[in-house]
Amino acid sequence: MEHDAPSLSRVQRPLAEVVIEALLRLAAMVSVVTTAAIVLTLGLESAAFFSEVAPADFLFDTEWTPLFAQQHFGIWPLVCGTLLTSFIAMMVAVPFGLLAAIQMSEFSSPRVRFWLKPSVEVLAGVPTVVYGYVALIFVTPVLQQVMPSIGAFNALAPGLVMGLMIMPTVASLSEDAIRAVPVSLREASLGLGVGRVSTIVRVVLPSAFSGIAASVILGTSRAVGETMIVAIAAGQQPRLTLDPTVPIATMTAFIVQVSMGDTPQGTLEYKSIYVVGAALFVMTFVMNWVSYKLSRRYRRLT
Amino acid sequence: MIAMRRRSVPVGEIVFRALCLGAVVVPLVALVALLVAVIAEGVGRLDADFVMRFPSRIASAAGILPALAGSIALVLLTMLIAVPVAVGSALYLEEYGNRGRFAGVIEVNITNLAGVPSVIYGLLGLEIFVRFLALRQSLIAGALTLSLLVMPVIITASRESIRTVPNALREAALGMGATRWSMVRGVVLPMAAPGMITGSILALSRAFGESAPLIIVGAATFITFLPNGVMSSYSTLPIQIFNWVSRPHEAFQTNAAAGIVVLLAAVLCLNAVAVLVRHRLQRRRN
Amino acid sequence: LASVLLVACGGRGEPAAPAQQGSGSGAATPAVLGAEIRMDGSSTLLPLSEAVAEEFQKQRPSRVTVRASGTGGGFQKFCSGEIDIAGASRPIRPAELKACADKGVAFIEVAAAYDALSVVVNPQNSWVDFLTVAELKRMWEPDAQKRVTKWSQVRSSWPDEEIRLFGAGVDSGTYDYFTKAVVGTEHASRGDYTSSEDDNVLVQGVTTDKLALGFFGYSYFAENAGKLRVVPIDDGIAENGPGPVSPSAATVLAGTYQPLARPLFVYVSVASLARPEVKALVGFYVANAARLSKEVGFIPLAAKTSAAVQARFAGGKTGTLFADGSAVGVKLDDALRLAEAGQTAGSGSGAPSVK
Amino acid sequence: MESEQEQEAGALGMASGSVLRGLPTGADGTSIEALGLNAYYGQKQVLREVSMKIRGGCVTAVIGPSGCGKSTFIRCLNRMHELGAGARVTGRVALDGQDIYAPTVDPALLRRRVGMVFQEPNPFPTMNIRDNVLSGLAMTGRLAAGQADEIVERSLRAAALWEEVRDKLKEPGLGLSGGQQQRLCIARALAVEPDVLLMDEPCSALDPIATARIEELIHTLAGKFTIVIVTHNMQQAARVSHDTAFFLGGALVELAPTNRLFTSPRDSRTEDYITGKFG
Amino acid sequence: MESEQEQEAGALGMASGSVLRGLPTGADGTSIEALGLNAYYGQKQVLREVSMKIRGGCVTAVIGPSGCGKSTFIRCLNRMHELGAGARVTGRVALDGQDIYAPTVDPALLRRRVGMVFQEPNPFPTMNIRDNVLSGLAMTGRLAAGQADEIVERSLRAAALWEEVRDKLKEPGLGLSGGQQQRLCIARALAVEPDVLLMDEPCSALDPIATARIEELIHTLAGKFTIVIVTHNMQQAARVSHDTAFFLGGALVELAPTNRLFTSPRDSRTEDYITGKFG
Amino acid sequence: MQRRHTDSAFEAELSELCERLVLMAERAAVMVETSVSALVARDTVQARQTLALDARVNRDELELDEMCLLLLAKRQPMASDLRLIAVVLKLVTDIERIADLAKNVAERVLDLNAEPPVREMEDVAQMCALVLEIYRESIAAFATLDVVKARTVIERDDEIDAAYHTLFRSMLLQMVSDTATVERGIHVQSVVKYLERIGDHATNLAEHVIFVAEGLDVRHRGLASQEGGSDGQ
Amino acid sequence: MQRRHTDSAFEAELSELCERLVLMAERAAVMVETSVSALVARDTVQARQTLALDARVNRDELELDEMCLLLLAKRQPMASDLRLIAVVLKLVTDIERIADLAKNVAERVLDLNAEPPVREMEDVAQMCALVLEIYRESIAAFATLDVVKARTVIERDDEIDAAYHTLFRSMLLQMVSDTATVERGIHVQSVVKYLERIGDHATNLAEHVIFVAEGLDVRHRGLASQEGGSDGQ
Ligand SMILES: Nc1ncnc2c1ncn2[C@@H]1O[C@H](COP(=O)(O)OP(=O)(O)OP(=O)(O)O)[C@@H](O)[C@H]1O
Ligand SMILES: Nc1ncnc2c1ncn2[C@@H]1O[C@H](COP(=O)(O)OP(=O)(O)OP(=O)(O)O)[C@@H](O)[C@H]1O
Ligand SMILES: [Mg+2]
Ligand SMILES: [Mg+2]
Ligand SMILES: O=P([O-])([O-])[O-]
Repeated sequence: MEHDAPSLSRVQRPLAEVVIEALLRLAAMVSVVTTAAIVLTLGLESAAFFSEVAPADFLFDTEWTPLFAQQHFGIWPLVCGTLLTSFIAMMVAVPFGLLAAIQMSEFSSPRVRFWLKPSVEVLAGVPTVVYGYVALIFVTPVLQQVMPSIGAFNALAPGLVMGLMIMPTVASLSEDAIRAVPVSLREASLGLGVGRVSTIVRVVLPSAFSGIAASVILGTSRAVGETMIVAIAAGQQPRLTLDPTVPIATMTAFIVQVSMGDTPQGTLEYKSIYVVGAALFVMTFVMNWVSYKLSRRYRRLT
Repeated sequence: MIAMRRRSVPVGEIVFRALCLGAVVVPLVALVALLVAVIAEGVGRLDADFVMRFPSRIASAAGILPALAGSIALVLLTMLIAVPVAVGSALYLEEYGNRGRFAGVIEVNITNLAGVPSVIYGLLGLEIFVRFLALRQSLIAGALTLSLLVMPVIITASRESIRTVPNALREAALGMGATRWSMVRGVVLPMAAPGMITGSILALSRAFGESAPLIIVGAATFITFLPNGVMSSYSTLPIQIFNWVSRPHEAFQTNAAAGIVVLLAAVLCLNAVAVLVRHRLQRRRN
Repeated sequence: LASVLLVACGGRGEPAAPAQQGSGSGAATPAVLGAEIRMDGSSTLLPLSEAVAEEFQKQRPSRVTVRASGTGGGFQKFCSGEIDIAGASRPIRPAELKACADKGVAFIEVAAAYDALSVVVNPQNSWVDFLTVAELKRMWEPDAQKRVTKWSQVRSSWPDEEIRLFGAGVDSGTYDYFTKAVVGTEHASRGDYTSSEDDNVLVQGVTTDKLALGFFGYSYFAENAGKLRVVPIDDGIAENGPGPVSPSAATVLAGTYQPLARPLFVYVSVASLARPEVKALVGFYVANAARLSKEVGFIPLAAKTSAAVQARFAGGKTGTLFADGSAVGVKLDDALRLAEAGQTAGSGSGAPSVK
Repeated sequence: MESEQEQEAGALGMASGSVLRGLPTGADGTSIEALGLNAYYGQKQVLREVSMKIRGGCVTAVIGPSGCGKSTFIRCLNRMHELGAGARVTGRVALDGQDIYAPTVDPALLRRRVGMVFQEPNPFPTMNIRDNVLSGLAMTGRLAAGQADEIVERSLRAAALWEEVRDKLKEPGLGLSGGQQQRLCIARALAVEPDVLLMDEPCSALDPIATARIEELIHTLAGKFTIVIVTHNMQQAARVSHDTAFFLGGALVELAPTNRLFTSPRDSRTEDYITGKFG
Repeated sequence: MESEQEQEAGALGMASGSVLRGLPTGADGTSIEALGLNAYYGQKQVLREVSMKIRGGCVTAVIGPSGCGKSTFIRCLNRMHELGAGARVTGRVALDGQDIYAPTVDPALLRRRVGMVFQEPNPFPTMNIRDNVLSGLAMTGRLAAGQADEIVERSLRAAALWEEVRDKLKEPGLGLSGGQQQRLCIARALAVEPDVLLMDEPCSALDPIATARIEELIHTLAGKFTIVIVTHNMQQAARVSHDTAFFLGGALVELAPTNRLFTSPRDSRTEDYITGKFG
Repeated sequence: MQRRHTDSAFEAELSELCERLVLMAERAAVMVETSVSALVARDTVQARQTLALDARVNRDELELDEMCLLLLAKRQPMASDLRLIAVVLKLVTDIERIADLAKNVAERVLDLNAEPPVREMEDVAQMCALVLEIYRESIAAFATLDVVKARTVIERDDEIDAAYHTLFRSMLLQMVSDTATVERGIHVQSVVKYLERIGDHATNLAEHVIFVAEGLDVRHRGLASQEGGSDGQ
Repeated sequence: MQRRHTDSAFEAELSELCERLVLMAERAAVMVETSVSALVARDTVQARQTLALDARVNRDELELDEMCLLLLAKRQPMASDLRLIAVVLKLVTDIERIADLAKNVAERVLDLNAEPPVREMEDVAQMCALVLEIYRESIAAFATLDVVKARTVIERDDEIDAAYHTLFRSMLLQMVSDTATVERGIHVQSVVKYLERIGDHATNLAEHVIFVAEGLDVRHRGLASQEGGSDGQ
């Protein structure tokens, strides 16, 4: 029975295999290194910042004037500005995004959806500097017609435009989540004699809930991290207000504002943009993480 | 027998559908209005001169040549750095990395990186490339920063694309005695390429329109020349637009609008290409 | 691939015209251009620097970048040798002087033009007729933060409405100068106002807001004169002219627009001057500053002063005339005269002398 | 054809008490009759002039090769077909004589009378077992306050699931095994008290044990409901049904008592199909 | 057990020329022997002390309930099992007496001798038919320049596909029907000239016609190759194989000549399984 | 068969099949009993009753065949189930044949009753009792799939053969000695022959029981083992 | 059966099954032929040959049964295929029985040859030729699933019965007239009876052919149609 069977043994793994794997592993490390570098830079500069400023001031002061004579380091005005614009943006993005997602997944033929989805996604692809321009040049004047008291810089206009920008994120991810709801669930509901709207509201949307929530949180994270629109159109004045008609400053806008004047390394101003960056990073990180977990859940669920 | 007669017209359904339709139509109308407005504002300025000229204090004489050239150079450089690393990284994670706890960490890590605000990358680039590596405000510093920024986009797209390659194909290749790399090169890469290309183009488009991190790592606002090397200073189209938007003179707003038309044309073209590639990919898969 | 796509797409809107020679003629031959000339610093001075760079480019193709990080930022880079030319809307400070000295950076200080810091309000603002320096101080001093928020708190006859302030960013020389001139201490002001390096933010802010008040360089006012109303300033010093004075070339040159008139400078690194293209550029700058100043909204130096400056540059005189930092109200001519008399600071005190 | 069905069912020599023949039938159940039914997807015709009578209270199996229109046919019986893009129907379907395609008929009301069970078990993932059972009533606003518990128990008992889930009614429906999930879906369909139950390959996603349970359940439901079941497992059709309809290319080829159809089909196309002559 | 197999195969009363018995066997094909084989996924043991001899040149079918370790078993035969995360093997598998788990054995070389065909037809979508056939050789860098055409034709002929595709070798493999795709995959596996062919439910994704073709192909391949086929269709196992192994809970319960196993199994667990007593 | 089929309907169908077969077999047994008792009692009415019973057994045959076909079509039976159904297909023929033989006996009875009695029929009745005992034994073996009982049945066939030969001989002697009895003697011989055939069918039944229970085909046993080695082409 | 099975192996197996059955039937026919020709020629050797042939037919029975079981296990046959296999399961019993009857004839031949000739056997040979013709007709009907032929076979069973009765009567008369011929006469009557039985089995075969071809069970036809109406519980 021993016909000359070819040997199954080989002395060594081919060198090319080893080299390629090493190279690829190196590439994979880049992202880890990037995260580490972000944490490290933000962390080190923030630590330096807190060696000069009491963390309590940072957390409990209500004014943010690190560059001025009367220095205050309360992060809240920036956070407040950030949340205000983000909130306005989400007030636009969530209803529009969600309804658009329903329109695309439930009421559009595949052909229409084929054109609709990329068209809507174009809204997210428009460079933010363009949106900033639009907010400042087109939207604010329109708003001033309606509300004469609104400032040339305000939270409302960039918020609205940002909502337009984020809407596709919400729409697209929600649509994915809604479409991931098996057709059979809809049919099961329709087959029970339930109407279409009830089916969508009571069966489809709850089933897609975690995916939708993930999209909303991710959208919020985008809004929080968005820079140019608010830098151009929101004014650059940190203040603790919920009034959308007055100029405010967001965390990102502050960073850009300081960066536009080339800030000398080592100064408190320099450190202050890093500490704001760190706060921004933490906020978005938490949101991204929650969104990730939720989206994983809907993938598992369906 | 139960009656099957309809009792009333479902008003709720009609309203709901109208709302849904509105939710798609209104933003698209807004987009179109925006395009029309910007074009109306900027198209008058748009001519060959505008594209071929250098910036000027006189709005009507100003052009976007160095900004456009800078953008192209920057984006190409970015792609040159980001695509190989990102694709390699995606390949490693999907094809080599053992899918244990570590992979979960990387997964979260990359998802998170994709959501980190761009200004943070700016801060990172400023600290690491501009200062620590002393690359100053050069093209390469900008490109490296943007690379880090777009890498998660490409990695995610590539991984998704790699994941759509059925495991059965890998096993088929391995089952015929292929080594891992020959399997990856022969089977996975050709199949995943369109997805990778789509992701890369979208990343390209994103890099093209990005401005915040470049402000932080120091793109120039007024530049009289075209980049001639990786250490060259540079400006980019979005920065130029931002610069014009920031000028109190009306004529410059018009310039900004014209610049935006060019920028949008480029970005929308890139998006369209990405959609087309994705579409062909899907058609091939059916 | 990407670049082909990019060019193809970008070109779709444009007729494929042959490269026409515009203002950037000669740009197509970068090989002969030499190294970059980096200008940075004052954003106030930016229009002038850009104009100079642009005009110089027409004469001699070269690689010039102009950034506007603000005067302070500019000096930071200048003293660490990163840039060749720093624009400044105030004289160099002692600390910056020392930084330059530490790094071995010698420089020539060139006065470029005058600027008049302009305080502006919205044209619809009917109540502000003029402002005294004391009133400005009340508005802007650090203690005003969170306290002086109503027009009526500045002058009781004014309306009991919110006052919205716009001012230059803290990196700018404009800010430094304004605080020193108005508050008395450099870099001391309230923090709760819209502070931006981006002058458009300020112009737009005041243009569209009836309750706004802002200050910035004269050129920005001049460009937007129709949308803004400049406020006359009364410094309360009789010899600077009685009563409120509005900024203009005349009042500045006459020395009556005080304390907000100021000279603008460029600082040139001596080391960079060794490069012919830099030397040529600065020479061009000095020679054309007057003409271009007028064009971009600055107030040119008087011919006599200008000649003195050119002479100083030609003579390679290093160091600053203002070793003790910016002196509000000091007149440039006086300073130059003093310098002529050999009492220049800087070359002796800090900077290594250059022959 | 109708007459043949009934005649044969009665005339067969075997005692009707036999287990092998012993599927109960409820002669007075709701009957369905298709008359010249055509169905289309856009330009494509997928049902051609289908005329057949489904006996009330009986189980009718629909078999045929993949793509022959089985699913489409039963989806025409409760107007689910028309939900697809470009889907269209001509012809008549009469439910106890009433045309379900008449313009005055509300499809939602129709579907309450003609329930449906699908290939994959699909309990609503966001609901617990109890809510799943009640979902049909709750979502159509017909759930009377005090009756819920009774309906839940009755439906689950009817679906032979009560004993297995009585102690975990508040747990999510997705926590059940595949076969239990499918019975839950049947319970859900039964809760709205339909007259007819359509089942589209209800066992094809289940393992043999779960399949056996569902088949048993169909046995106990037969007689109380009119059941139409699509299956591509001929043995299953032979096991669970009184009548079997064989479709080919969108047309009805043969409808006959099940026991006859699988041992002695009349039409040579049926013979060819069930003996495996496809080529 | 081995002796029983061979003895029975010879001793059965029926003439060996009969079609019903007529699977050719190649007595000198490559044999495989598992000895005390255990396989694990992490902590979970999925194969328990499996010892069985697979006769060279014969078709051996592996049957058993879902999750009993059928796939795992055949994946242990060409070391595909170890590709899974946390997968581990102990015990011996001898290919013609040579231990394939010896540390010096290169799995890639092993797999060239022990080919595999999977459940879903999986031609490489980016390659045309010709390249698919050649892919194994190309990816292992063994494709000699002049031989390509000959190898393509030989492999496709062996997979009974040549006549159908000879005129469209440059067309994509995915353009073929499911059954043709599966035969293409078999051709691809044959191109690297293996001695053993492992098939994991090769027909479960195919329609009856395609299934019949593949079974026919297995008939013609039997004798030239040693074939191990996993199937959950007992009838299929009965149709295509010489020997059948029944697995339960990761252990081998019975290995016997196919004709005996399905009509008169020895082990009561086999009897219970094939007669449908699972509960 | 300790474990039950997962599909309880299948389980029920299989046991119904067995029960129906046993019932049919018992009907045939009754026919045999009645026919021989008619012979002994020269009871024409009873003989006619036997004839009438045959129709029922015939219907049993048709129905059981149909049941088997349906089970094969529905259930894809394997192993013992398959053997059982195949065997039932064969056994109905045997049992129907037994009924036919009983009918034949009854027909002979009618013929005999038309003539004067030819002899005492006690010994025939005894043989019939033996045949019935063995036949019923085989039915019981089938009902319980009792292999031991089945083997006994097969062995006891010799007893029947012995009884047959005794009776056949005795009748022959009578016929040779008295020509007048030839025609009636032939009828009696036929009856005895029929009983012997019934015994053969009982043996068949028992052989099939062993096949169902053990998967072992014991028919033509001697022959199979004789030839197995020599004829393996 | 114009169209072929998609699975050509199944097709081949089914036709092999039919061929094997036809072969077996033909073997049985040969046995019948030989045995009767031995009877006519008083040829003991030929009679023994017949006996020897039986083993082969017995093996056929076992093998065909096994083939049927395997086909049922492998192929899930339906409709005509299922009917065919079920029928083959039954027919092998019939054919085996025919072979047994031929064997019985041969045994009678041996018995007869031990005595002087009792009468001319030409008429028995004629009856045998008739039986064989009809039997072979039924085999042919099976091989081609020819329903028309099958019906002819069923109808022609009466011819056999007529021949049987004629021969039976003639032998009876001889026995009554000559006591010495009683024993041998009984042997001859047995042979004639056996031939009649073979005719019955041929009828069975034909009935089954109709069942396979048309799905129509024509056994006990008169009875079924008689009772169908009355007995529908
Ligand atoms: N949404 C659709 N759009 C277009 N054609 C369709 C659609 N759904 C089904 N079809 C086509 O209609 C025909 C009938 O489909 P149907 O689903 O009724 O078949 P089926 O008999 O149920 O098949 P299967 O056994 O595969 O479920 C098929 O040819 C199919 O391709
Ligand atoms: N990647 C894996 N990780 C952990 N457990 C696994 C993995 N793959 C399979 N198993 C487990 O190993 C056992 C055997 O799996 P295997 O795939 O060999 O079964 P199988 O008999 O082929 O079943 P099937 O008929 O469903 O294909 C199962 O219990 C399964 O749950
Ligand atoms: Mg279907
Ligand atoms: Mg498996
Ligand atoms: O930018 P400044 O001129 O104000 O320093």
